[in-house]
Amino acid sequence: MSGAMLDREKIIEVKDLSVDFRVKGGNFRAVDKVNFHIYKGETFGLVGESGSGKTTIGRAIVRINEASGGEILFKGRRIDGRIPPELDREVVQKIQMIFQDPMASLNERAKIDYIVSEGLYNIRGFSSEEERLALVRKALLEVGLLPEFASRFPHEFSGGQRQRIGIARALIMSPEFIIADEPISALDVSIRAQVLNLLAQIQRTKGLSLMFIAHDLSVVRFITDRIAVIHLGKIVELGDTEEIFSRPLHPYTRSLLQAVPLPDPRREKGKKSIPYDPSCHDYGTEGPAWTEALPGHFALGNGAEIEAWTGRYGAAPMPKQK
Amino acid sequence: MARYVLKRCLQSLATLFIVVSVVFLLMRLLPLEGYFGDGYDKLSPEQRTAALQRMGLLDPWYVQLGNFYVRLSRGDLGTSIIYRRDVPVTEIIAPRIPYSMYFGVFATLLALALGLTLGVFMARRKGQALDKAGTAYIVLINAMPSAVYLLFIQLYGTSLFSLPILFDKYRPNSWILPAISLSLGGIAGYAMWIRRYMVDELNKDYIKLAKAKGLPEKLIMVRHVMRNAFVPMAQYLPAAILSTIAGSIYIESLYSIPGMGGLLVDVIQRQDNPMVQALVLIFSSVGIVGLFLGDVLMAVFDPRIKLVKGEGAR
Amino acid sequence: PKSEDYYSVYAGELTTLNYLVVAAENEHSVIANVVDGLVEYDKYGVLVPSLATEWSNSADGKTWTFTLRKGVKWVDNKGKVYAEVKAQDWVDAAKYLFDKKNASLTAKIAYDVVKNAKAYFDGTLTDFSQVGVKALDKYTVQYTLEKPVPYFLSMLTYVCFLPVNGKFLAAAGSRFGTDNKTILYNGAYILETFEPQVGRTMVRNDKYWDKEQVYIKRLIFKYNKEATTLGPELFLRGEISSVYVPSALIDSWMKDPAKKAVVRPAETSSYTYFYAFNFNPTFDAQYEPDNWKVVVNNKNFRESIFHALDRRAAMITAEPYAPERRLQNTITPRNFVNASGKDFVDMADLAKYSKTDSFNKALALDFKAKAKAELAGKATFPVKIMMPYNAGSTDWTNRAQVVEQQLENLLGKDYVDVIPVSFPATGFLGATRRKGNYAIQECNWGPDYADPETYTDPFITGSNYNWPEKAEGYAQANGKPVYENMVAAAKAEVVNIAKRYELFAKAEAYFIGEAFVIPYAIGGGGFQASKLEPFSYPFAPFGMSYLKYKGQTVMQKPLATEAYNKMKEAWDAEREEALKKSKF
Amino acid sequence: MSLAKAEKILEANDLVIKFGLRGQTLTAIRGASLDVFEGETLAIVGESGSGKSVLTKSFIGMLDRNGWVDSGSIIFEGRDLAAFRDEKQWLAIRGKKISMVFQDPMTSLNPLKTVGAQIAEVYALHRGYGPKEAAAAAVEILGRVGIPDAGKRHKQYPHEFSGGMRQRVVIAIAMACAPRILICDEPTTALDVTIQAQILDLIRSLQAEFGFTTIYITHDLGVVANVADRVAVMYAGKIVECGTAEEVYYDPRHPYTWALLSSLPQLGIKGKPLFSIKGTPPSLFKEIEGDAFAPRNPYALKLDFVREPPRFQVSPTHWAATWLLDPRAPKVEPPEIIGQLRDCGKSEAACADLGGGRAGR
Amino acid sequence: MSGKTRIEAIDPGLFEFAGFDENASEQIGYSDYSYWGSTVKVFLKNRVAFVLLVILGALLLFTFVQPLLPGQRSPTKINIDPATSVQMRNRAPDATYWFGTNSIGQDLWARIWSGTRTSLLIGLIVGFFEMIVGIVYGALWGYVRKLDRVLTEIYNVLNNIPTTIILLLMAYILRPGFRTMIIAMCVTGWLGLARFVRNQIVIIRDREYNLASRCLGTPTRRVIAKNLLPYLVSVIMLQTALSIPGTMGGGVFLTYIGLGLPVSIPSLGNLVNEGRLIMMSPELRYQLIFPTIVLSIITISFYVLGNAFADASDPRNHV
Ligand SMILES: Nc1ncnc2c1ncn2[C@@H]1O[C@H](COP(=O)(O)OP(=O)(O)OP(=O)(O)O)[C@@H](O)[C@H]1O
Ligand SMILES: Nc1ncnc2c1ncn2[C@@H]1O[C@H](COP(=O)(O)OP(=O)(O)OP(=O)(O)O)[C@@H](O)[C@H]1O
Ligand SMILES: [Mg+2]
Ligand SMILES: [Mg+2]
Repeated sequence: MSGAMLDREKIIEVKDLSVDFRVKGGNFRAVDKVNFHIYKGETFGLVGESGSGKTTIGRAIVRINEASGGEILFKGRRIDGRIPPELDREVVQKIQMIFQDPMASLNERAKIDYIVSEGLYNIRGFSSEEERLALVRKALLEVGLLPEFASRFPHEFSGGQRQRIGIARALIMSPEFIIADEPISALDVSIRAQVLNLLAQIQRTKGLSLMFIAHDLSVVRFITDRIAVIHLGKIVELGDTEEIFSRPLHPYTRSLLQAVPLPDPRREKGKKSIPYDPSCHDYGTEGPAWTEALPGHFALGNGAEIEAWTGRYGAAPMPKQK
Repeated sequence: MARYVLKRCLQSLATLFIVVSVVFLLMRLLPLEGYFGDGYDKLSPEQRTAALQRMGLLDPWYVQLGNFYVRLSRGDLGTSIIYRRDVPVTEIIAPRIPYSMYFGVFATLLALALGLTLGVFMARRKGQALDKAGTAYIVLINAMPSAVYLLFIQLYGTSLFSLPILFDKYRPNSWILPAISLSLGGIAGYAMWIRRYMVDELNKDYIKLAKAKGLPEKLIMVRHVMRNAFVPMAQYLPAAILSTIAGSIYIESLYSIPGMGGLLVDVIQRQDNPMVQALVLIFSSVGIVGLFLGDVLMAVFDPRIKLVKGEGAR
Repeated sequence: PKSEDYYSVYAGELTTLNYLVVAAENEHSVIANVVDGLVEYDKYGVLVPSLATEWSNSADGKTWTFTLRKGVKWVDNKGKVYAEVKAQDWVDAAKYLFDKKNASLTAKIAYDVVKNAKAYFDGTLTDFSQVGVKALDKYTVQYTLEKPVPYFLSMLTYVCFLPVNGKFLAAAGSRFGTDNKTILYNGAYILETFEPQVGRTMVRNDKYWDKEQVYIKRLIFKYNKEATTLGPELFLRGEISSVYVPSALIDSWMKDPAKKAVVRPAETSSYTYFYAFNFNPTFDAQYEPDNWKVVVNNKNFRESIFHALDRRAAMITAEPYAPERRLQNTITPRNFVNASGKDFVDMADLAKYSKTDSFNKALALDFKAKAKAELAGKATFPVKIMMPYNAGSTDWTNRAQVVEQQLENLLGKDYVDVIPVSFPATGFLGATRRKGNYAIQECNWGPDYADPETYTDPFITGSNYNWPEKAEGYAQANGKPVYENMVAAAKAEVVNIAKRYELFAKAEAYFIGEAFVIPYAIGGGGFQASKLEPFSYPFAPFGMSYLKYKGQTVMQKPLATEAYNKMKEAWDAEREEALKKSKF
Repeated sequence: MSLAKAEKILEANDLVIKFGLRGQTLTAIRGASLDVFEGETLAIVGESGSGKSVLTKSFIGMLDRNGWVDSGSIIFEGRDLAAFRDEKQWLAIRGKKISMVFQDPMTSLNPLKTVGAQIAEVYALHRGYGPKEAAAAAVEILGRVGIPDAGKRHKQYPHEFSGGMRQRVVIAIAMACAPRILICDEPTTALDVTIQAQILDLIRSLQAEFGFTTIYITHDLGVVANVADRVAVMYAGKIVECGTAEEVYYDPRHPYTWALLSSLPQLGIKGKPLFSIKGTPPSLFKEIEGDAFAPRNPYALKLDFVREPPRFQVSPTHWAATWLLDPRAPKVEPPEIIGQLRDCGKSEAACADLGGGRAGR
Repeated sequence: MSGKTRIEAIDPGLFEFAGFDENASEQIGYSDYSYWGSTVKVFLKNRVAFVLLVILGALLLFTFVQPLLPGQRSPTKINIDPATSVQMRNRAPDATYWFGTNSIGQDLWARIWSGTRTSLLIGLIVGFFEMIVGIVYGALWGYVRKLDRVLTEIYNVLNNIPTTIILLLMAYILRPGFRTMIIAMCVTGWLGLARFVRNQIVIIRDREYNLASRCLGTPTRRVIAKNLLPYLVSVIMLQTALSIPGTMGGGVFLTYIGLGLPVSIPSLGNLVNEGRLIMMSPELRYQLIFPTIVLSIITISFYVLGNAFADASDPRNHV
């Protein structure tokens, strides 16, 4: 599997990305030298607790947040910093974002019609009004909404429907890469399922690449192929989804995993949460490094740690490369 | 913090510099005749030149501006050229500040006390008679020409309560009406804003928690809502107070209060440049300091705000 | 006589007390009471000794020598004696006055007559001893003039001939006269307190040489910017002793018997008001200045307006009661000067105008017809008449409308189109008259000294009133217009005063006859409620004598109109006597 | 704990709660009945808008201004809370006897007052403590809810606390007067999973310590499994199923409960669509005929559209309101996924895979 | 818990599956909502506002109809008493002169309506101008971060330069008149609105839906027009509604400075000001009271209507 992956086309590459925010005393580093890539057609999960920098990474890719270090490549071309207008237009079209809060991410004073076709106006993605209307229809139908909704206002919709409108707005641009930033955490269970299904289905049928941001591992497991776990602006672990679930290495990942509540009263009752305590690391003598601990499974830790973590699963760590 | 203050100060100084310079140049655009008032016709051209020379108005503008700043750097605001010829500007302005200040502070306090009380009660009894009456008052104050009702207040107020018409610093009862008149607008303004902010605040989630705690409504109002509603007002308060200190043109002239009100308009019309410059300097500084204090006050009341971010909400 | 204290409100604060520089009435109203000059007027307008006890004029009329009163003291605002008034004080004052640096606004009046003063002012002469002011000894002042000036004595009551203590002046430096502590007093009153924008108090000067003639002990002035609005109310509440009743209120006061009982006419002044035809139109093209130039040079056109203007209708806007009291048919007002018992306005041809109202419907229409005929093809009708008014004055604003409608109704809208244009109070004259930015405008002029010459100034080349020298067809052989030659002739007559006046009257009559201006009114007037006794202060139709409180009393009750009129009659009669007896 | 012996602490009977809205009347609670037993943790689940919050808010008299209890009763300590008309009456209940923790810790605290002061306020109010005593008590309770360094941090402002810590503060406020009932209205929805787990632990341990009764509101059945002794499932203003946690998870009877459980991503199979409830809840403005869930229910009977189902008792502690339980109804097997859960309840091995969408390998 | 379930007789046919229509369940509950419809509805519910709207409407209609009515006098005509051929000064209201005459005999009735016309026109034009400039400036200021520094500085400078200086300069340059008056009022009038709009926009500019638009590459112009301004409709309307009456009374100072209207164009502000001068004499007070009443009615109406509209256009109040 990992062999096949090597030749897969990378749609997004993030190299040593750092994002700083200017705050009181000086700079606050929200994202710290993050590395990962996303293959064409895969769903990539980004998990981590609130404030760990997930959104910031996503926004850096869509260029709402400025990268203060490192680079972001889209299909091999650098898209951070100043870019030529043609590329800009392409990126605007090809990379789309779905937002967390379906209540806040739709313009309440615009009709669905406008909201959905807003991107089209910007890239002049239609030649006639009829074509635009047809595209809107199609997009609405794709996300399971009735075309006549186009003439209504957002507040007439339920959360799930609104989130689907947000998805339609992204889809109409025929993007190649979608960043979904916690698209379901503001929704209740039943609607959550609708949206998850929709995303999974779209990703599959259109062969899109998807970056799925969440803090709930159970959701991420359902939808993603690979996962990166991020903690305080640093990616601490990255690998295939099932690999991470079956052999979590970093203690933070493990704490995240066990925190997922199970719909099983008997087992849940006995459960005790194990919070992640960063002081469990001993980086006094050797600092952590980004290591491929197991094939295709990276973790942030020093040599001793990696050995201990992998040893737990009876596997030997990957030999050091480079 | 210190860096922020320094930065803000520098920024303010830059603004001040631009304002003062622009005003300086604008004043120079006014026709030279204006410096002679009605005496113009009786003067010979030689006399006019002599007078202009004396006022330093015959130099090129940049020399004049340069001179102004050189003198300013020495703390010298110059002497009045027309308004009160040869009297140092500071000497003219200084004695007036206290009057406007006393009235300003008193009226502001009165306005705050009455306005806030009214607003709080209006918010508590939203939609009820008191709220409606308060709204009517606010509307009336805003809608009626103040020049009319202020004069009525003066005439009937003084005869009804047998108060003196003119202000006399030695007669305490002559302070009453002007201070009240001065606060009328403020009362309406503060009542309106505090009411609006309180209604906003009442819709917030933490009120729910306070209620769930079992706090009676009165305590919620007093301990939570009022204070929080005051915060957005805090930002504008210093500027508002400072601007009342700058004096009210009309009220001061009605009651003969020797304050700052109308002084600026007066000296601009008479083209007394040094006076204009000094007043603009004072008023702009006051305005800019008001903005700054507003931010500081906000930060004092609202622990979330630290005076750090580059762009404060101005 | 016994007198109460005097209370008053005022709206304009003093700009300075430096009497050697200021020229405005506002400041003079204080200065006149605190500093005395060489001579003064009595209550009938007769020159009497003041600080000079006697004086003489040289045979050539150019040198005046004054002997000073002894023991007159300069005191400070506490009444403490500073020095004695001596001859050198006049020399020091002149030195200050003629120093260009000090930018005195009254210097011109003095350097126009005093020998070498102009040269000294301009800097061409540096030796002050050559200037015609000298202290011959401690008590003798001598003025030498450029040429004989028959009215020189009357000039001496003006600020530019007041004395100053040189030592004090030097010590005060640029602070001289900036407040009540930086001047010295030798007049009837001392400015005891002076708080700008609050008020001022004048108290009787105990060291005054003529203090028996000063009856009001204290004059208390309070500042109020809205004095015109509040004054009447303050008077009714008994807080002030006198107030001017604005024209807007006069109706209602007259209707209320209680109020009517306290109202009386206010004195008129010697300011002269006239409507000027502009011969140098520079106004905006939209008002057709070229067309105006054509019509204004047509005498018939001017006459048609001259006779069409209903001055009474216009005056009602300012003086709704007894408008006639202020109307005047000449430029120089009646009662200004007289010679051998004959008032100036009754001399020569001027008598023809002074007795008849210029407003004459039939004549106006007559001239209109003539003008139309003459101007046919040369000018377009209706003629646009751009008439500026001062938006700061309600009366003027009203008057502009009245005049517009009155002229248009009488002459027909096909003939004239009067266009009132509003201008701000600040810089009003600069924007209008002085620039020639008008067609017809209401103008005024105040006299500087007691001679009809003073009223010719606005119409002489170099002035900026209405440029009559540009009128077509009036140039004479010497290139000067007729009027100016007539004035020059009058000015040259310095010995025979009656003759001189006669000549001036002729010139003025000519000027009016050619309809260069439409005489309109005298200043002052209106109504006031006042406890001040009228006709008891030093009277003069010019300068600042009439601003003095010396000799006046504050009565228990204000005078009503009738009582006032009676007093006026009596005064008029007494004055005639007094003038006859006067030796100057 | 044995529920049979437990005392009823609160009892809502046929509660109908209405709101006036845009001139119309909205019936948010349509005859809900609920018993709460002393010392238990009762979870109320249901999707958004089902009326969970409204129901519990009515227990402390905090309905929004436009709402009122139309009929029914709420019996607590022998008094009918539904009959309270005066705010003053509530003051004896609110905070003192029944406390509430709200969903969003970010906005539930007054941003301008120190955390300590906000807690101390409760002590001063309900216990009559003096300022010093109250402050000390606040520090203590802060420590109890697991705020490190409580002695110092009580002087800080809410914004200086993280979301999880703020929620602890809110819980501390609710706990301050040792209430008999603690209502937690979605206390962890806004928090991320790790913190959610900590908060759940905290509530549980506090409950063990203080022995209060908890009513827990959530729409996340995973969370419910963690905390609840009993579960009430709510739909469109009605309780549709109620039983012990185990009964509801392992043997759910109402199709709505099935649907809720099925849509858990933990139960989803990778590559296949997750089960989801179609459509939207009914408009509460209209009179609802029959079973409110019927239009979205694939198992709906024709009867469901005309007749409201009564309660069918499944066990002494378990009932459901669905016609499917009527003996005359066709037998329906719950969906397969639900079956898995049941198996899970029986053996550990069967649910080794739970905890995330399993790979469809 | 209620123990037994009563078994009643129910048609067995009903115990059949009903079938399931996915689309039907997707329909949304309420859809009869229209934004403007609700706005109007809420607005009309405010009875005071409604009454004032009617009054204002009638007043407006009347001001424009008045000159067409029979027997109306010109507002500038000085009426001469034929008996004395003197101006009919200060005539108290009577059958001929309904509101009396002023101090030079002009018909106050005609003047008030003509003044109302002028003032309203000025108010509307100025209000409109202030709205445009204020919104454009405020929107750019609030939304385009790069411009913040510059626009803030410009604002601060303009805000601190005494308006009197600018007006005085204008008075030297421009001729007084209708146009000048409007220009003078517009010079600095928009500053307040600009700042207000800016503050509002700062509050909403970082909402997620704006980020969404940025992601979609929506140009600033359209973000402002479509995403930001619609949210400010209510407050902008309120501000504009308030600036109209503000402008109506505000001409007095301009007249004083010399930028006022020529006498041939009466305005309410000037009428009130003229009236103010004679308010000391009770029997002339009608000259003050009539224009003040009209001015106040209009001001109050705009004020209340502006507020009512702001409330009504806030969807939160569509309850
Ligand atoms: N504009 C900003 N200015 C300053 N700090 C910011 C800004 N945006 C984000 N941050 C900080 O950067 C860090 C990362 O934020 P980010 O929103 O990326 O976290 P997240 O993982 O998406 O969290 P959540 O799950 O709450 O969405 C946080 O500490 C946040 O406070
Ligand atoms: N103040 C109110 N005015 C009108 N309707 C209201 C009001 N409060 C609640 N409702 C309505 O009552 C119903 C139940 O609301 P409630 O808040 O109890 O739902 P919930 O189950 O708590 O949902 P959530 O999970 O979103 O909190 C909803 O349809 C809601 O719209
Ligand atoms: Mg995020
Ligand atoms: Mg809820």
